[in-house]
Amino acid sequence: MTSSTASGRLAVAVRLFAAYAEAVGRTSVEISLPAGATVGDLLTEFRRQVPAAAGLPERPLCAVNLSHVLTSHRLRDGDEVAILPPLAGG
Amino acid sequence: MTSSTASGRLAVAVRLFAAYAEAVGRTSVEISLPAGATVGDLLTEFRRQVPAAAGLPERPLCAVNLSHVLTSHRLRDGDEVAILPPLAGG
Amino acid sequence: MSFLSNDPLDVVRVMAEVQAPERGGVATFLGIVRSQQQGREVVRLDYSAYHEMAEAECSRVVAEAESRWPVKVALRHRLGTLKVGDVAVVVAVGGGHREESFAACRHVIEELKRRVPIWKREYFADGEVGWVGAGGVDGGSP
Amino acid sequence: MSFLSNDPLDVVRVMAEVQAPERGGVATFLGIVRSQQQGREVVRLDYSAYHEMAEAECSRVVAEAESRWPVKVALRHRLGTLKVGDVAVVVAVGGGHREESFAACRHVIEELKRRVPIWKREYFADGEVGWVGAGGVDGGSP
Repeated sequence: MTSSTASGRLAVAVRLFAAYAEAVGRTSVEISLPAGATVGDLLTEFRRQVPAAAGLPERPLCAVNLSHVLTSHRLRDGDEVAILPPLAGG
Repeated sequence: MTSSTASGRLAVAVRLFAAYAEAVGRTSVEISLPAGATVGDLLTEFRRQVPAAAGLPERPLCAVNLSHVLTSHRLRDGDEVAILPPLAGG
Repeated sequence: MSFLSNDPLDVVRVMAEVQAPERGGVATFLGIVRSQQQGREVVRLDYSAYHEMAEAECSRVVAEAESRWPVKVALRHRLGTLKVGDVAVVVAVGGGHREESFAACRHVIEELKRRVPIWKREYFADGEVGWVGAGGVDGGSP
Repeated sequence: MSFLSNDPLDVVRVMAEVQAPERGGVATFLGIVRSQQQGREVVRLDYSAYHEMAEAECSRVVAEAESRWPVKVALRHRLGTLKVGDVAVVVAVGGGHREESFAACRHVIEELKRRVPIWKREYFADGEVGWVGAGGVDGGSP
């Protein structure tokens, strides 16, 4: 994971699962964002950099460091962000 | 079981269980009643004939022919009446 | 089929009775002999029943649940001497949806306690023995 | 201890984990692979998960239930390929009183479905394959 706080930016690892991993064709993508970026900002940047992500819903379920978060959640350098397809356990 | 409808009376078998059988010292008593008697009438007559039943509650749980009934239930000749201690299954 | 048994209850078998490919949710309740009753230590219990009526009433409780919800119900109550930790009652309900299975399972155990003529005698660690009772009002039930 | 397993779930063992002399009521829920989904015949399912988060979220769901009710909870979810009739999830709850056991059991299965990142792919008899999804709203959960 690239650490880039010095440059006023942050790097996060985006993880994809199940239907979304299949749609995007990848299970992980590294994304660089300006400091202070939120999960919502990440989603926008992710769609810009990864055209195959266009088919994902506007506001998918997201988790940061293994916990559910809202899209307003502020990211920190090194965070693991997961974009989660509709859950189907049980 | 004595059949006595001809005489305008009816006979029922009273069954006792658990704490009540222990209190009364019997598990079954045959009681003769006037035709048209209810479970309430039976309880009165039962207490009269069986002094050991004095300790039973005023209005115990009763069943006739394997179904719960109210004390207003009218008896028929040959009925099996059970006086049930508080239930404790489960 | 009998709802009452003097032998240890086979929980797995009772649960299997309600499982089927169209039933995705199985809710089960086990009633187990507790070590404490109102703060007193219990050593063992003796369960007894008005057999014929208990069988009939269990049958009615199950039929009512199966007509109220689209489920299959299995019910078994043990009689005789049980020690702490023994399973006294098993209710298993299989349904297409968990809401129904939970609702029916809860209903059956409540109705069993309310309606089925079973009694229990507690043997305490201090040597005392007593019948357990929960009330006993007019003509009672349904 | 792991909440996820690729091996068949041992229901009896999971139930045994929550039994104790002071817990008189054990409520259990089994989620079983159904033969039909929205009227279509299912042949098998593949369950997958975001493992680390699913374990963490299961742990939180269990801890929350155990702090809200005086109960012990055991939870296990299977992953991998399951066929019709296989047990996908087991929730077992042991408590002093059945109200608590039922309430906590119901709560845990609802929260699992709502929060734990597990996905399932259905393989239908007609050859079609599809991901199962129940929604997917903003940032979602708790």
